[in-house]
Amino acid sequence: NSASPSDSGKPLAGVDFPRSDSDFWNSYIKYVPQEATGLGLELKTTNSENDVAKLTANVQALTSQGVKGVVMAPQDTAAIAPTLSQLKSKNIPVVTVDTRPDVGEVFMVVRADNRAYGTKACEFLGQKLGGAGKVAMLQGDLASINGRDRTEAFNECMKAKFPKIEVFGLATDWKGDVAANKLQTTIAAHPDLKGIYMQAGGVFLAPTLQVLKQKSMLVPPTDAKHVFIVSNDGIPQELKAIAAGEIDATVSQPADLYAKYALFYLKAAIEGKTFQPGATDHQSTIIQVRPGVLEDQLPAPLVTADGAFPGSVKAADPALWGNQIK
Amino acid sequence: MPAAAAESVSKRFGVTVALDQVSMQVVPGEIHALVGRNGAGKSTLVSLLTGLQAPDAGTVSFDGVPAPPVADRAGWRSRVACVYQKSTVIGELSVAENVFLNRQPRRRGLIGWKAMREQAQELLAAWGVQVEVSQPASALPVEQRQLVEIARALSYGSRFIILDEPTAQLDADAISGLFAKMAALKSQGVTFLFISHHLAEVYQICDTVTVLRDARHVLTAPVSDVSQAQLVAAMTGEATSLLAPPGNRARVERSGVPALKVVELDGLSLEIAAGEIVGLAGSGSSGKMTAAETIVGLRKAASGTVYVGQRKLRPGSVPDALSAGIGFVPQDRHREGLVAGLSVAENATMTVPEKLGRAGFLSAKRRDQLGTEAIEAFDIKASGPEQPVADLSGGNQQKVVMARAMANDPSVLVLLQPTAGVDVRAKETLLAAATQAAARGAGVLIVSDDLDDLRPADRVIVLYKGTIVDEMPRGWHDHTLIAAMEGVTA
Amino acid sequence: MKLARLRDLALIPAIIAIAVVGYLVNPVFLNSENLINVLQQQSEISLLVLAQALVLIAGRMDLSLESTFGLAPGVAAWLVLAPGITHGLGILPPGLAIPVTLAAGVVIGLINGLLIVRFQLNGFIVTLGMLIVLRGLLTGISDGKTFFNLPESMLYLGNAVWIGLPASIWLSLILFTAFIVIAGYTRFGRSLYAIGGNADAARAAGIRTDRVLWTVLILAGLLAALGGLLLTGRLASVAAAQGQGAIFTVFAAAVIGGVSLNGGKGTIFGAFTGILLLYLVQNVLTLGGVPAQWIGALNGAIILIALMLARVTSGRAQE
Amino acid sequence: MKLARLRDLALIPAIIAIAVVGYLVNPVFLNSENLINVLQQQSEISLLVLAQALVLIAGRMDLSLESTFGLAPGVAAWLVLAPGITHGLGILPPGLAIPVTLAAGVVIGLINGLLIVRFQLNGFIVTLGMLIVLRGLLTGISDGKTFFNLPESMLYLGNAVWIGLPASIWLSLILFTAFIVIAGYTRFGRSLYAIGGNADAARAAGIRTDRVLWTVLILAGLLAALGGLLLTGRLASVAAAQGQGAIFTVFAAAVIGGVSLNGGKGTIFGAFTGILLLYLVQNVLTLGGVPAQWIGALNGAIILIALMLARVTSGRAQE
Ligand SMILES: Nc1ncnc2c1ncn2[C@@H]1O[C@H](COP(=O)(O)OP(=O)(O)OP(=O)(O)O)[C@@H](O)[C@H]1O
Ligand SMILES: Nc1ncnc2c1ncn2[C@@H]1O[C@H](COP(=O)(O)OP(=O)(O)OP(=O)(O)O)[C@@H](O)[C@H]1O
Ligand SMILES: [Mg+2]
Ligand SMILES: [Mg+2]
Repeated sequence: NSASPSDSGKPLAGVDFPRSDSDFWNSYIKYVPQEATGLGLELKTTNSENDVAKLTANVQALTSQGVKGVVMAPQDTAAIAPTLSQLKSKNIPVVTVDTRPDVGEVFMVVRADNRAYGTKACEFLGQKLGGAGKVAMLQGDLASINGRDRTEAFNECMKAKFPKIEVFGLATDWKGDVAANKLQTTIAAHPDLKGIYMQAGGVFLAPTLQVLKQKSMLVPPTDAKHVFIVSNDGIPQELKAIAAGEIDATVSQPADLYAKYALFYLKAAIEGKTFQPGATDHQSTIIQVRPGVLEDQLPAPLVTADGAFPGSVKAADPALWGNQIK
Repeated sequence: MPAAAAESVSKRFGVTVALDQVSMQVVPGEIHALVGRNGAGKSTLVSLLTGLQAPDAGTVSFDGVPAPPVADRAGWRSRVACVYQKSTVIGELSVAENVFLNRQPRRRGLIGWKAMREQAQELLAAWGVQVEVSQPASALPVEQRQLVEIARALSYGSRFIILDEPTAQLDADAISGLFAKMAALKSQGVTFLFISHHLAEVYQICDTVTVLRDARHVLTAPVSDVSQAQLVAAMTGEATSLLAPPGNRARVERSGVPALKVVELDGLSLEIAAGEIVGLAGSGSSGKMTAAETIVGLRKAASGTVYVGQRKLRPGSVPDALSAGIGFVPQDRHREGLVAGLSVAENATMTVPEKLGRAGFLSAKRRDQLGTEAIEAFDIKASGPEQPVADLSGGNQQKVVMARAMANDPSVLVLLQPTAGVDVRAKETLLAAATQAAARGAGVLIVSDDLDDLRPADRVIVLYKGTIVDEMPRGWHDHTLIAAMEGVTA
Repeated sequence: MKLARLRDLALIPAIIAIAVVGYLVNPVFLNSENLINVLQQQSEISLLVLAQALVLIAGRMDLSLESTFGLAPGVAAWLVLAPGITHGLGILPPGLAIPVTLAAGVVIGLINGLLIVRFQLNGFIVTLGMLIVLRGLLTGISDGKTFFNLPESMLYLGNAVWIGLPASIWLSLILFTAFIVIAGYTRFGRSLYAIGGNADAARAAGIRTDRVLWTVLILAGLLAALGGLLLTGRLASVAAAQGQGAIFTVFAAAVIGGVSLNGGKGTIFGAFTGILLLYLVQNVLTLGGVPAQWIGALNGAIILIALMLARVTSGRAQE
Repeated sequence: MKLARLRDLALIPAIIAIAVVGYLVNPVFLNSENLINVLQQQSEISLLVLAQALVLIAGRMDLSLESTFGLAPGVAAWLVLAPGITHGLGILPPGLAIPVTLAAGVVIGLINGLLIVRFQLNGFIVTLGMLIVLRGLLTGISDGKTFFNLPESMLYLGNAVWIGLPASIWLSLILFTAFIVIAGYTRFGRSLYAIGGNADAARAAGIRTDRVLWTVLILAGLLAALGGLLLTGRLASVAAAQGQGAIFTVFAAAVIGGVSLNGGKGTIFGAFTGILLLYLVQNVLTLGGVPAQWIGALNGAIILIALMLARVTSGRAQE
């Protein structure tokens, strides 16, 4: 374990990307090197393609290259425990992005609350539908924790606050064609569908709109036949679709902030700094989840066309990361 | 007490009745011949007697003891050894391992490869098979593969051995070697059931003969009590004479453009006139098969050219040879002759898609019609043109290959071992087909180890180690031909 | 032939059983709208099944089809879309999108042919390698993102309605019918069976086996590209993962439908019943509102049962 | 035998090439620590490759192995873990976790055997169905969640270090060595080749083909369960997706390593070099810091190149 300093003398940071087949994570992948340059960090990156065994292997490869700290986004929050304890034994600090490990210590968790996404989507749809009607939820893969959090929060919120809304959960494995097929079938069985919650805009946006178009159900919000759609991610296409009145809202997952603050905290950890629970300088709060685990809960705003919905921002807001991509 | 007995066994395959209440007994210490036309049910009876299949009705016993259940392979192995008609050599395994499959010599529980190779080498040497036993069996030519099977079956030490057409792929030398071994074993009290379409062989070594016809038992008698004519009559169910002597064909004029002209093809030159039948003979490894396969384009020659009429063939191209008018029967019907899963009609017409329709389309009706014609012309025993060839008996499969060769009305017909595994009557049919093709003006080249196949030939060219050593006009004597084949010049 | 024809129908009882169960689960199942939906949903992937069936009959397999399904339209989108929000090069006019898609399929088929037929590499592993390479290329050119805002021409086929039915249904039915005829009644089609059954014998019968194999591999690439184009149109986008994992379904459909992995056996009609069955099952499960965590197990169980039904009705061992 | 032995070594040049490239890319590659990491990372899946190689040699295939890899330890965890935070039934004492895992593998093998050998269903499609069913069962019992807080016994093998090397490396090496001997030097092993080469001939030679097939299918399930147990130990958890997609890698490794999909050909040692090569490639790509979106394409390209190298060095057409 030769902890060789990097050639440039800058601290060497390892970043493992969780996957490269979704728009959201690819934006994250693009932000990471930009932010690293800004913070003066040397980078080694790997990609674990949504496979925790590969993540473990990648972390081993990173440590044999002498990284001083690791940023990762384990999509399986339980299986990462042995890797965390290995890193701890080598005194390599860890920042996790997007997910919070079930066991083990990390320096900081940087995430927006996936349960909050589900709840926000539920509240928006519940209000727009006036508390009654049928809603389809395009879920991801059951084995994905983020997807599961969104599903559970959405379902719980519906049950508690809008018991008269009927929810059809459609598992899609994060696949657009599966989503289109199941949505089509659901509409055939329930032509009076009034709302759709898409758990990933990058995957589901175009297929959903296309299915609705085919069924002549894609009408402006002013029309009584309008189907209300809430998406999730905040990619540029969603913002455009909101502006065009095709969908009604999305939850903007802060890809830029994920990259920025993950590296920020990692650098701080390498430099030996520490943090305390409480408000931060970037409209978020750090909470202590359990001893040894702090979590910076980044804001993930609901985005609507006009920003009129309580707590939402306008789709045209230039601060949204989806509006900053060139 | 019979060494082996079948008591009114029956077996059907779908609509085909392969065996219908057949009973037979094999007396200990005798060589018992089982004969019958292609599809009579001989091989089916073998599969019942060796436990590969269970009879639908009836029983099998050995030494008066009922046979073991089908699942008890070891039980069967201890009672009977067999050379099956269909090859049971496993191509990917080494020759040595094929010989000792499932009874490899072991030392401390592990297979002793060296010992096994030595034993196999030794065993095969006794059969004149001098090969590197560590090579995969698929590298051996078909005759040697057959010898491997025979050597293996005889080395089990069984008291009862079944040989299903062991001689179909062998040349004269190997056959006499086999007979010598059988005689020796017989004198030690070993019992044989021997199947062959060469009736001469039956008279040469067998004591008793059983005839099957159309899945039924017809007759069992001491060989000395039945004449060859009676035997043929029992097999065919009609009183007829033996093979018509092929002698009285008109002499062929060898003038004009020859039907086939081979010039210095890897050192071999020959010409066949239109209407002429030429035999090509040679003992093991004389190169006759290789030469014939090169002519038809299955192999590419290093040098030399082949002309069909005026047309020069593209080397190594079967399509070119076929379109020039060559029709041929390949040596190994299983490997190159047939697509087992396809129907009789489809196999028989595979070389002539242009006859079945225009613009690349094929008419199934036309195909089945041609298939039906082939079934009639070659007397193929099949339930219809749509039956998969895999379900036919070996001899009938060979007739399908012949039908395929004749499908394009060839101007040159090249036949490699054309009658291997074919019954007496079918042999007649096949050779008659060749003769008729010649009568229509085709040049015919017959390449065979079976001297009977060469009899219709106008002349026989003898090959020895790749070069022509002799040429004999019709009317040769067996011994002079064999002497020439062995390289002994008169 | 008669036996083969009977075996062709082996899945019909299973399909009827599914239809009855489907109706009991939810009467909507038998609505024409729902049935049209099912036909449309399977139309794109059915072209992959068709392609795979042809390759399998000829005794080979082509795993790379699932990647062609995504890459072919992906390449077209990449070349056609203007750089900007949607990741693209914008070096070709939008009108070329369809030709480029199909050409990509052909090129992939050519590469497969080169490696398999010309260099005699193992087809399974070549196309497995190609599957990974092509999938990787799509991820690479798309940066892992979805291509949106596709030109109209790419959307047309996936969305058009011809005489009351979606165009993709028509295309799928027409192509299947055409290939039922081609496989059964043309020289090319029968040579596929001959090559798959016994390549040596086919060669000895004068069939130009190499040429036929090249043709079928290119054809397969082309069909996969067309299928991808249809899906792209229907979803109005090309996801970086388009087609991922589809090859499992494709093999399952072909094999359930009676096409042998050993070559030379099976029919195009059988393959069609195979994919239809799988999509009917999916549809019934969706309509039945089966809890998400049990869908997988049920789906697999139904496939196994259909298989056993087919075994019982055809009455012979499967290879 | 000699030819076979040469073909066994076909991948060695490719492995050496990778080692050289790896060293040039990043000298860390040849560190013993890194190499041990690679060996450990491949140890669990190498047992799947071993299992698949045995099944392939006997002329069958078992796709369900990847699901057994996850389900077997999953079932054990489910039965052993107390209900509460972790989703479990808690009806068995923790000490039974390992026996239950292995038993689950055996039971799955038995079911495969029943369907394939006894009912003579098509092996590809049976095991494909089983793959889906078993994966679905794991999702079902786990509710799609990960099992953790596993009993010590389940963690031991995946984490123990014996004589300086992780136990899973030892187990993998020992099992491969054992099966190299079994496949090459026992009647059981040779009967696998005979059955894969020509099942009728093997039967005629007195081999109890059915019994051998049962044995190998059960053995494969057992090996897959053991592999799953090792991974479970290393990750201290069973994810609902454990093993998902692994079957591709497993087939690729076996076939690159020279095991034929048509049965009767290939060696256990070859299969080992196959999986080793794939993991070395992965490791080099990781160390090389290849951009995420191009890793897939490069990975596939390297597999194709390795294949061509193997083709050139062995000098014969592949099947
Ligand atoms: N597996 C099978 N399926 C269907 N039909 C079969 C099968 N095996 C044999 N038959 C049929 O049973 C009949 C008897 O075949 P068998 O092989 O026993 O004949 P044979 O006497 O050995 O002929 P040959 O001399 O040509 O070898 C034939 O009509 C054949 O077509
Ligand atoms: N595929 C092959 N590869 C290598 N050598 C071969 C091959 N085929 C034939 N030979 C060799 O070429 C020589 C001639 O073979 P060929 O089969 O033509 O002889 P033959 O006259 O038919 O002999 P036989 O009577 O034994 O069949 C033999 O030494 C044979 O071993
Ligand atoms: Mg026979
Ligand atoms: Mg020969």
